[in-house]
Parts: sequence; C-alpha cells; structure tokens
Amino acid sequence: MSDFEPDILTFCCNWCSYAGADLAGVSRLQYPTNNRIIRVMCSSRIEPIHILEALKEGTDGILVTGCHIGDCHYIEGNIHTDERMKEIVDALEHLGLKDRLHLEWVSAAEGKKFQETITDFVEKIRALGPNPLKEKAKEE
Amino acid sequence: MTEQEAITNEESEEVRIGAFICECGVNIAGAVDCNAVADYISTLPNVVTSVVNKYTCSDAGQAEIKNAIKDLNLNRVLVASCTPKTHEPIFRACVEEAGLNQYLFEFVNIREHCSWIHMWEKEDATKKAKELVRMGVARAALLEPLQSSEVPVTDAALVIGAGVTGMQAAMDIADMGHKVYLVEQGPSIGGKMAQLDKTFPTNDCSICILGPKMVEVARNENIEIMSYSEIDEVDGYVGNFKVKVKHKPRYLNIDECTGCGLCTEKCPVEVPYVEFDEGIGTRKAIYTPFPQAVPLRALVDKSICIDCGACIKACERGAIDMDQQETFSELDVGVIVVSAGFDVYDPEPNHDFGFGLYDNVITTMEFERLINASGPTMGKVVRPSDVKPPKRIGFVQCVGSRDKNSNIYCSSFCCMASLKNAQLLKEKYPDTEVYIMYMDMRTPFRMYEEFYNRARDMGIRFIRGRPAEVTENEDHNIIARIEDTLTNEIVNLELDLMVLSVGAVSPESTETVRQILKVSRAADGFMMEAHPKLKPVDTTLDGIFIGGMTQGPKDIPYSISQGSACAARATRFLAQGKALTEGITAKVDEDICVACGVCVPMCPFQALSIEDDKLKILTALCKGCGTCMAACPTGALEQSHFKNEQLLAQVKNVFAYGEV
Amino acid sequence: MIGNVYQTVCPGCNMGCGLYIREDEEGALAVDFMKSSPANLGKLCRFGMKLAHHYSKATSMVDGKEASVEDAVKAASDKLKGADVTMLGVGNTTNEESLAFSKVADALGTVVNTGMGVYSELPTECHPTVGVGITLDEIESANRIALFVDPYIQYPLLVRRILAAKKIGASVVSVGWKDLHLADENRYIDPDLYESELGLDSESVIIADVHPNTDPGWVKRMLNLALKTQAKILFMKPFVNATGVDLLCKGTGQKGISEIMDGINEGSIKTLVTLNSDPIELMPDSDAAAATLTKLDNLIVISSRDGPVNKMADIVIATEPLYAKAGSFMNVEGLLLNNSGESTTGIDSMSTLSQNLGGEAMDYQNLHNNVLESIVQKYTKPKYKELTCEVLDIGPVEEKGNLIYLYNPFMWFDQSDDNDFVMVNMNMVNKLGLSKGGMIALTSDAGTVNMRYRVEDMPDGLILTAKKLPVATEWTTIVSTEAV
Amino acid sequence: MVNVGDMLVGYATNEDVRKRGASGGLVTAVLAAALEKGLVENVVVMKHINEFEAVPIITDDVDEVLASTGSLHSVPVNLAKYAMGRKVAMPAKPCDTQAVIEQAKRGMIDLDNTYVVGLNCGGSMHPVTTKKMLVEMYDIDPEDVVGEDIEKGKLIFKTKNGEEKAIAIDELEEAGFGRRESCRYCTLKIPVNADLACGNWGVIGDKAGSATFCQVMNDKGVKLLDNAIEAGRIEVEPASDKAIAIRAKVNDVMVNLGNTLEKEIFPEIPDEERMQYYMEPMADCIDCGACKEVCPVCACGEDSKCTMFHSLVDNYKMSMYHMVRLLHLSDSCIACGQCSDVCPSDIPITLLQSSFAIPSQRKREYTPGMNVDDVPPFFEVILK
Repeated sequence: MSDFEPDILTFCCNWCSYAGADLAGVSRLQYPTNNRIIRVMCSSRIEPIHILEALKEGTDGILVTGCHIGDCHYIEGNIHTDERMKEIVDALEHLGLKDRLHLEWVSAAEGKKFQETITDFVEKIRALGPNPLKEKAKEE
Repeated sequence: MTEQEAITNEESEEVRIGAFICECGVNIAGAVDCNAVADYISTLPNVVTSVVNKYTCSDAGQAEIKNAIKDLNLNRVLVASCTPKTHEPIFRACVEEAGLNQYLFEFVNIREHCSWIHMWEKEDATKKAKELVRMGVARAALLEPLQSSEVPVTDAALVIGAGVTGMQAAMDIADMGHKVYLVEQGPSIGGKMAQLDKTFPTNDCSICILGPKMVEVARNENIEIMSYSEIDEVDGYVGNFKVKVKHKPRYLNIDECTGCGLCTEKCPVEVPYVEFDEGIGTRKAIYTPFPQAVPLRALVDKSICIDCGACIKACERGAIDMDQQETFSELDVGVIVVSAGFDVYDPEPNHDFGFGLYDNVITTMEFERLINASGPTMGKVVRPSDVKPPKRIGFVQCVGSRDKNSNIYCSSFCCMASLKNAQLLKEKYPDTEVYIMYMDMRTPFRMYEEFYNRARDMGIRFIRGRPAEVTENEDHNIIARIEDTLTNEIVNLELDLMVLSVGAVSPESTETVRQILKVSRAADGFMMEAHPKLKPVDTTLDGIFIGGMTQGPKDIPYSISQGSACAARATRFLAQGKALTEGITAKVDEDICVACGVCVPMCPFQALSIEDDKLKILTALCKGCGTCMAACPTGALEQSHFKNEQLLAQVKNVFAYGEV
Repeated sequence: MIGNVYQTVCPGCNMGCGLYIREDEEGALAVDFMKSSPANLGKLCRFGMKLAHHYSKATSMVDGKEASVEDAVKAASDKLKGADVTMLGVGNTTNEESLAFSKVADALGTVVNTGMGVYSELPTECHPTVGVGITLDEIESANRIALFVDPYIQYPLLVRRILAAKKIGASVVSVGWKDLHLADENRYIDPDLYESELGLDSESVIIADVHPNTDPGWVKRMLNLALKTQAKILFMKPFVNATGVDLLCKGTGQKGISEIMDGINEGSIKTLVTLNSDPIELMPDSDAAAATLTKLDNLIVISSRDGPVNKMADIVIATEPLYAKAGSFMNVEGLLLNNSGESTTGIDSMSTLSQNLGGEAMDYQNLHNNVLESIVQKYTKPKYKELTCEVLDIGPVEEKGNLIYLYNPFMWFDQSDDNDFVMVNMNMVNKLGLSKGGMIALTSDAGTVNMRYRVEDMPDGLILTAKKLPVATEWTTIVSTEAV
Repeated sequence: MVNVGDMLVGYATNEDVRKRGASGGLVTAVLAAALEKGLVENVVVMKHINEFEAVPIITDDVDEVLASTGSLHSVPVNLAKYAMGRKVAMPAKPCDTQAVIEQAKRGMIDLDNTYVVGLNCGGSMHPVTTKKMLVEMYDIDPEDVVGEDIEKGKLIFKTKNGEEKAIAIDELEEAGFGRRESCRYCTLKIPVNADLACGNWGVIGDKAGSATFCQVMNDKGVKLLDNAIEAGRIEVEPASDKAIAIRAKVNDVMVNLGNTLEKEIFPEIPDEERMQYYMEPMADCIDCGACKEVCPVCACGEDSKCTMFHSLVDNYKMSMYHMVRLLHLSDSCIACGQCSDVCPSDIPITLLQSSFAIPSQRKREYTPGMNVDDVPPFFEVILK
C-alpha cells in the first residue's frame, strides 16, 4: 500500500476555482502530480454520472470545486452544487465508496488554498487506499 | 469504455485533430518533455499531426496552426500550453481565421496546471501532461461547431419609476436619440425628492432644482410619460420585451384638464394628504398632486368621492369623467431600466421609540413636510400635540436601519438628512436646542464630513447612544432615557419633539415589479445587481438595469449617477440595434424530453418554461451555466460545448493506466 | 384481442415467452408483461423488451409493385402451377399457418423444409429428444448443469432458471467460449474429455442449442455425451415455433437452409417459396445469401414482416403481424401456447393459394383441430423423451475458425443492437497492443472490419461476436487481427 | 351528501355486481358511475382472464367496467402508467396510488383528472408462485379457486364448492411462498393517499363479505361517492365505531408485521461489503431495460441518463446503468416490486433499490407518493 499513488480528478468551475488553480500555477505553488483538472462553466454542471463514471474508471478521489457561496457567476449555481454533492456523498457512502468525493469552494484569489486542498486530498486518499473498482478499470 | 473509436460527425466527415504542444520557452519545456508528449499524442485515435512549438501563441506558432488546418485538412485543433483564461480567445480567433469554427478548438493547460506546479518532477509532469492532452484529444473529437446568435433590438426603452433616478435615465437615453417610455405609478413624476425641503450638503431647495428637471423631462420629445400607470406584464428577452402597462383612471380627461384647481376649490371632501404631505396636510377628493407636479393635472380619489358633482360643474372645460375605466397600453421595448424607488421604514407597528403612542414622535419625512416652505405649515415647525413651536428637538438615528430586529443594512442617507434638518432648525430657530442621538455618524463623500463639522459648530448636540426608554410626560413632552456611551452617563432628555431618522426599505410595489421582471432579490429585499463591483447597474437578465434606491439605499447624487449609468448601459443595445446571445447554451432534445419540469426552477435566469407539454428554452436568456442539465433525469437537456458525452470522454480518459 | 391488448408469444426464440402487445388509439404498440405466463413469468429479455419496434409490417408486392393480397396470391398461383418448388418455413409463425403452408406444399407435391439441416443427419429415434427436451422447470431441479451456450447473450431467460437451480445446490459448468458469471466452473477442454471431465450423471442437465448453422457433428457430440452420462439434454432453438414446425413436418428428409442455398447456386432449385423465413437474415454471410437468391427464377415470400428478402422477391404475400394472428405455438419444452389474436388473413391467403393450385381449402378452426390432433393432445407440457438412439458416429471434425459467431436467435431480425463489439481476452489486448478505447481490425476473405472490443476471460486466440459481422462467412470464420 | 373524512360502509345496488364483486362491488359500482355520469372519460380496469391473470385495459364501456371484478392479489401490476394523459378513474392499491402521485409531481398525470379509488392491500402475490403454492401448501387445484382474501395474518382461498382454506402468511412465507418480497416490508396497507380508501377490513356482522368499508379522503372522493349515489349505483351508511376500530386493528397488525419483516429483510451491511452487496447480483444483468420500463415512478422516456450506460459493452464491471438508477430513484422508489417481477435474471432489484432508498428517504424525511405537495428532495431546494 505504501507505493500507492492515488489518481485524483478535480472539477473546476470556469470563473473561480479554475482561476484559483491558475493562480497556484502562476505563483509556482508546488503540489502533488496526482491531480487532473476538468473545466466546466459552473460547478452545478457536475452530476452524479460524472462522479460515478470517474469512480468506475478507477479514479481514487474526486474533488468538486466552485466559487464561494454568494460569488457564483450564475447567482446560485453553487448552491445547487452544494445540495447535489451532499446527496452524492451520501450515496457513495452507502455504496461503500466513502470519503472519495469532496466539495471545496476556492476563489480565483485562493491559489494557496487550491494547493493545500489538492495536497490534503491526495494525502487523505492515499491513506484511504485504492478505489475498489480500480483493478477492474485497469483491466480494460 | 471504448468510445474513442474514430468518431465522425454528422456529415460522417472523418475527425482530424491537429495537436500543438507549446514549450513556452522553458516555462513548459523545463518540466515537461514536450517531444515525448507529442510522440504519445500522435498515437491516439483521430490525431493527424502533433507538433511541438517554441511558442504556439507567437505569430509563427499561429501560422503553423493555420497552415496545418489547410494542408492537413484538420477539423479540430488542440493546443496544449497555458491557461484558456488568457489565451483561448487568441487561439479561437486563429482557427476561425483559418476557416474553422472557433468552438472546434480545444485548450489543454500544461503550464499553470502542470509544468509550473511540478517544476522538479520532470517524469511525473510529463506523464501528467500526456494524460491531460489525452483527455483533450478525447474531448476534441466530440466538439461541435456552435454559433452565437444575434437578436434584433427594438429601439425603445422602458423606464419604470420617475423619481430622480428614472428621470435622469430617461433623459440620458432620450438625449441619445432613443424613444423612452417613462412609467410612474403616482400621479406626478418627481418621486420622493419632490417632497423634500432642502438637500444636503449644499442645502439648496429640493423642488427648486428638481422642478426644472421635471419640466425638461416633460418637454423632451423622445420621452413619453405615463403617469398614474403601472407595469402589468412583461414578456420576452433582451431587445424584444413586450410590456403591458396599466393606466389607472384619473376620472378626468388629461388632455382637457389645465390644472387650474377650480374643481378642487369646490370639492366638499377633505382628507389628510398622506401620499405627499405625510398626513400632515390635507387634500380634497379631487386634487392636483402638488403645485410643481408634472403633469400638472388633477385626479379624483374615488374611494372618498361622494359623487356630489360639484367639480363637474366647476370645470369649465368639462374635463371630468367619472365613468373612466382603467386602460392598457402594449409597448415593445428593447431595454428596461428599473428605478422604482423606496419607502421609508414604518416605525408604527413596533412603536419604535414611542412612535404611534406619543404624538410628538415623528419621522424624518414628516419633518421634511413640516419645515418645507411650501408644506402644509408653510415651513413653520410645530409639534403635533399642541401645534406649538418646539424648543427642544431630538433626532434619533438608525431607526429601521443597522438593527437586526428590522433591517441590518445602513440606509446611508439618514445621518446627512438629520444633520441637514438640524442645521435648518438652528438657522431658522437659533434658540432651539437640537440633539442628534446616534450610533455612528456616517459622512462619506465630498463635503459631507465638513457638513457634519458645520453642524457641530452650530451648536447641535451629539449624543452617542440611542434612547433605551421613551416616555411621555403630562405636557406631552418626550422623555428619552439614553446612555451617552462617550461619557458613560445616563441622560434623561426632555424633548418637545423627537424625530426618528427612518431608513429606506424596498416598497411592496417594487417587489411586484421585480416579480414581473423576474429580477433576483438580495437578502435586504432590494433588487440584486449582476455584480456588486463590476456590474453595479446590470442585472443577471440581459437588457434589464436597475438604478437608484431600487438597488439599495443611496443619496441623490449617487442615484443620479446610477440613472446615467443605467442609461449608458442600456443604450449600448439600442445603439447597436442587436444583442449577441451566448453560444454555449442549454439545448433540448425534444424526442427525449418528457416535460417533467424538474429543470424549470433550476434556472436562475428564467430561460426555461413548460408550454403545451413541451420544454421551451429562451436561448436569449440562457447563460450556459449547466445547472438545469445536471438536474435533467432524461438527458434531454444538454449544454453545448459541455455535453455529457464530451465531459464523459474526458472522465474516461483521465488515467491511462500504464499506457503512458 | 382483450380490450386493447393482444396476448401473444415473443418471436425472439423458442423459449415461448408470453407477453401482451398493447395497442393505443393511434395504433402505436407497447410491450406489457404477462406475469402468469408459464415459460417466463412475464419476464422478457432485451429483445422482447424492444419487440414493439420490431413489427415492421410487410406490404404485398407483385414484381416490385405494391399489390393487393388477392392479386399477389393470384400471381403466385400462376407462377407456381406446375413448377418444381422448394418451400422454406423455419417456424417464425403459428402452428396453424405452418400447417397451412404444408398443405400448399401437398398441393404442389412437395414438402416444407424447416431449414434445420441437422435433423436429416440424425437418426429418427433421437428426433423427439432434440425436438422437445426437458421442461424448463426441470433445469431448476438439476444437480449439475453443463452449459454449451452463453445464456446471457443467446437465451437470456435461461439465466434465472440456472440461478434458481444454483440456489438449491446445483453446480454449473460452462463449456462455452468465455467465463460466465453464473457458472461455478468455466472449462475450455478438449471435446473428447467432456465425458470424463464434466462430472455429469442422470441428475444432470446439458443445455445446448441447434440452429440452421449448427454443425451436425457438434449436435451428435452432445447427444453422445447425454447418452454416455445419462444426463438429460435440452436443445434451445432460435425460432418461436421451431419445435412445432419440426413436429408438423415430421422432422425427416428436410433440407437445411445451406443445402437449399447450395441447390440454388447449383441451379437445381429455381423456385423458392418462404413463409416468414429470410435466408438473408439467417445465413452468416448476408451478402453471399442475397447474391444466391438472385439466381432464382421465382422467389415468393409469404411474410408478416418487412425483411430484406421482401425486397428481392418477385411476389410478396403480406400477412397480419404475428401478435394479431389466431393460432398456437409450441415452445422448446413442448408446451402449446395460444395467441389471443383472431386474425386469419395469412391462413386465408394460403387457402386460396392451395385451391388455385388444386389443393384443399382450409379454415383456421380445422387447422387448429388438426394441430391439436397431430402434435399435442392438451395444453400441457409433454414428458422428457429419454434418448433411445445408439452412440452416434461423429465423423470428421471440421476445422474451426477463430472468429466465433455466438449465434443469437434474435439476429435474424438484423436490428441495430448494442452488441456492437467483439470479445477478446487480455492476452490478445497485450499482444496486439490494443489501446484503452481503441479498436481491433478483423480481416477475412470477405474483407476487413474495425470493431470496438470488450475484455473477457476466455481462451487465447478466440474472438467472439454476438453480432453478425460482414467478415464472417460461416458460423466460425478464420480472421487475422491487428490494432487500429 | 358525503363529506371528507367520512367512514362509510357501502355496496353496489346492482345485485349481480354486489354478488360477483369482492366485498359488495362498491368499487366497481363507483367506477362505473364515474364513467357513465361523465366524471371521467375512461376507466382503467383489470380484465379478467383467469383467476391468476388479468390484464389492465383502458375502457370507456360501462359494461366492461361492471364485468371487471375480483381481487388484485394475484395480479401484481402497477396501474399508474395507464392513467397518463387521460381523464380517468382507476382502482388502486396503495402503491398504485403512490405511483400516481409521484407521476403527478413529474407532470405526467393531472391529479384533477385522475380519480383514484384506493383498495386496502395486505400484499400481492406472483400468480405463478400462487399456483405452485396452491398445489404444494393448500392441496387445491388452482383451477378450482374462485376467490381469496388476506385476513388476520392468514391467506384464505375459496374454492368452487364453497370451501375455504386458510394458512398463516408467516408459514407460507417461510416455505418460500406467499407475498412478493416488497409487499412483506410494505407498511402502507390502507391507501390513505387515494381519493377513497376502500376495503373489507372493518366490514362486520351481516354485511361481512358483501359490503365495502370506505373512507373518504378528499374532495375527489366526495365527488366519486356522491356521483355513484346519485347514479343509484351504490348505497352507503356510516360505519359503526366498532367497525372503525376493527379496521384500525387489522391495519395495525399488518403494519407491525411489515416493520418486523423489514428488519429481517434488510440486515446491516458492513461498509467493506457494500460494494459487493450491490454489484454481485447485478453482474447477471442482461441489459434488457425492463426494470426501467416498468418502473411506475420514473417519468423518463425511453432515453434517459441511465440508458446512456445501458449497453452490453458496459455491464461487466460496475453497472453504471443500475448505479444511476439507484441514485435517480433513491428519493422516489416506492418499493412496488415491479422491477423484481420483470427481471429476466431474477435480480432482486426492488430489494437493492429499497436498501438504497429507504435510508435516503428517511434521512430526508420524505415519503414518496403520499402528498402531491411534498417535493421530492432530489428535485432539490427550489430557491426563493
């Protein structure tokens, strides 16, 4: 288990968290290479199938990031995100995939927070071990 | 999954992707082996060419992209370089110049999201870059061309509310050569400013500066004033609003009336004039709103009219028509400015500071009418209980503001208003004791602090603290018990008259307008701007702007600035004659949609509705956030450019497992 | 018809799944579940679920032009009078229609071929066992089940029977081509070792299948295995009334479909009449089959469906859709099942045809009584017929290809299906360097096709397909492979 | 005039209907009256084929309605989908009614146009299982059965020659027979969510077996009854206190049994076994899509988020199709058992759906299919 490197997927919204990730880059804030980013216009675009499909494909942990509540470019998209992610977190827990999905608000100014969020999440998933669906995904 | 077969588009044209990997000098190449990335990418399905550039965004780099599109017949272009936030527009323009739809361009960020954050892990960074580009290739294959659509804009504006903000907005738009419908619910334009006595910080007479402006509005050929009218329905979207306006009956032919006042003289019914004089003065059942009213026309208050017919006899022009009914107009406008004003906080229900219990506790607006030279007392300040001039007057600040029991916000103008009124009192009745009981005196902006200093110099007494207990003695004097928090003393202040500096609240009538327009509302009840800093007068609905008190409490100069700002923002659409709609929008597949309606309340922009058992999307209203499609259980809704298949292709190709 | 619904049987295979077809005011069809249906408890497989989409109605045609049924029958009579006619009816229709078809054959002095060539290669005494095997219920009480089919793909309604057997202690061995989830053991062994390795006895059940493309040697091998181990055997079949039509045609001396195609190619068959049987759909190589049919002088199609053969036919006599027909079917366990429909236009057309050809007139009731008398006494399941034949000589074993077409009975519908991939094992993926999400190219004499692939646990070198691929020339075909 | 909340005992005035119909034929008569007086345009009825089979038909023929009678216990179809897009009256088990209400929330059924005559239900049985049970447990030829009933925890069959045989449900279910699994843990036995809640529980004395207890649940219920009384099709009288008490007692017994069985049927699953718990049975899925097709609360058409993954190429790992469905239905699954009934691979889909949905629904304090104004939590907070 010690050499387990988790595969992390992060969904970023176009307006805040993607820009936050950019800022982390511009500021040369180093963080683990385990993370991959998918950009969407608003975090409220993310739905259960994206999360489930990622898990099925063997992703060990998924971060959904968006603007802080009140900052949403689309007024209240992130409020929907919040509601949905709560449901999906519950569902994943019930399916035995506890703690593999995490929601975090990151503003465009929070490059440091982006770095810390990724670093902490990678550590958390590393401790949690591989996604049980991973071996099957690799087979394909 | 195995979606990545050679995917072909509708014309079953083969997908041909060109991938351009940017070294960005050493910015990327320093941590990522770009050649290895390019080699790997060239093995992926649909990839026709993969090239490494020193700087892809340079002229040379862009030329290489354009040539490759032509020479290799590329129909998708992928650039792996820096962030789309800065460079996407550049490359989109580049591919468009080469004849490719700009949405067939895919951007992969391997600088901010890879080389710069993994500067000392070349091997892992290269692997990550490969996987990032792999995701991009998977997505690029599924991209579809999109077009932003243009909608024509009707060259007319609607301004709702003819207070000082609305008048300014209307005049500015009209002066730029566009038709304006100025709709006012009251019988005259002018708004709250017409009721005021003087205005701070220069203490000029309010109606003296407002009156000419009102006349100017009335004389402007491009402005059509619709007084005593209300917005009934609004339909449509930017450039194409259909507005139904309700004209309330004045029971009088407005074209015949000259505002001479003969009818008012003869009218036997007299009631307190609440609407304008705050109930201090009186008016008749038939009356003209105030001497400077525009239009200067009479109207009948049918609720109190006794149908005696005296006015009909008195009117030489036969203008009075007691059978008048409400009428409606249908307007086509391209833009809408909302400047629907405010109400003052009503202290009556909670009996704040004894208001409503004791006669000699009044509000600022009542005071304004009392001290106004053309007011009901001809400017003589008297107290209600015995109509005698008060010698000790206190102002209580922040009534209905900065208070979690009423409104938590600061109403912003009340400190200055009280300072002004205190000064006026001191000027008019120098022997009067004037107190201002406050929490903080808030005096931002030019000459405001000086104004405060002047008040201090004039001998106005400031007590930092607000009455904890207010009682009345046998002389109907007000006893206010206050802790002065600067001296920590308890003061029992005996006052002849106490004025409550009531704050601003959003009126119910504005809420009705808001609901008709479907503009969102902030927690404080005022309408919500699109962005608190960058778009202070825009709303999230294209073509609808808010100014003045509609957006929140503010003073006259700020309101007028916002009126002008609204005009400038709105006129952009009118001047261009067209509006662009977002290219990335929601689309519905009608074969799949079952019209369950789950999506409708998701849309913050009211772009979705169910009509005749079908989902209707007003693309002009859609901003392309994707909230609705995530809620759609059938997948009938798709966000163009972020379709499920496009996102899932990325998800499925995130990790290559040993391939790279 | 009951209200607005028809009670009918799924035409996907010979399982005999009961169902309702519901017709709305606009004539649109929907499938409804008949939970009391004995073969399937109302359950349906992926094919059955999509059934409503499969009823594309046929149109009567004469020489490429739309015609009335009467004109088509008359034109057919003219062509058939005195001709040397070959008739093909595989059993995609009711017993009564099949019987009517036989009477037309009588009038023409010929017989109806069921297309199942394997029967003519088997001794008559084992026909009843191949025809009607054990009842489906009996699968559930077996102690060991040997699978020579992939039930998930080929006969999905078997899955629950096998699972039920497992629940009460049966062990399941799959001797197919790939690992099955429901099997306790998945064996890929030399056929000569079946008897010694599979551990079958008289409490065991063997499940195999026969279809027009089955290798007779294979069926003999199955029968021998059953004979030697005393295990009971059930042969699944592809057509809704395959069992009934076999019994009605007496099961002997019938030509297989490839034999008929050979005959056409050789020129010995010049006139072909088909009843709901489409050689283009049935033969693995559709293009070759279509080319063969062009060599006929006369091709007369009697059909309720609009299949590819209709377009090539000189005459099409269109009949009512299967669900609307009056009539009965016999499923794989010998159970007689009834349609609630009352339409007899197919039978009436064939009656006219028969009379025009000098044969007898027919009506539904007579035919139905005939069916009851000749093949079954009552609507109950017959008992399993123990094998009485001697051990069979298997003969030379044909060389097999590596691309195996998992003959799926539903394939004759040739509908688009998400079986749009081939199955390979991990070794092949590694050997060919197939990339995740990539494609595999298959090349045979008939050309090349690029296919998506799915990884399965299965023997090396094999490629399985549940879809008829254009590169397949036979049931098994030799193909070469490479990564795309 | 009847009023909302009335508890009545009634029966059909037509002797034939009264005799043939279960418990006095009140339901049949109410439906027939609704049709003939134009309250509705169609009635959904179960057309009798034999004692173990009936097929739902949508009819505008009063005689067809009158001819349809009998118990629903052995024909476990859910009728909600047959009511879509029509002005219709229908008999309904509690789960049918739940489905009707869920469909109304999704805009598929207009409740103003849908009259739901609820029927008490102690649970339904699969017809083929029932036949087998008759032979093995009751020693009755299935062909001889003319009627059945559930009372006091016992399942009763009546035969042609007037005999009755009762066996305790516990006993039957222990032997692998009896009610469908989802009915065992169901606790909605009296359809209080319907317009009328009808049944034979609480029909006592000389009326036992020849009258129906009927509770008027809402204004539509009033309309239905008034309409039938006006049409002269039924007669009603107030139920006695004793009758009301007995009905409540029967219900309590059934509900308690359901609660007990729920604990038995859904054991605690350790975290590390959860994935396997859901994945293992679904590995036999053949992607027929019947579970989706038959689901009475899902309003999606043929294409939906789940069918994106509904493909053979997908089903061998984690079946995304089922995972998406688990989530999609977790707020609204009513455990009607239809999906298990039709699964060709006998996957206990209802059981899996329930074990996923029940905790979710309880956490969100949402019971599907009870009140049309309760918004399913996954429609999400409707902001403002």
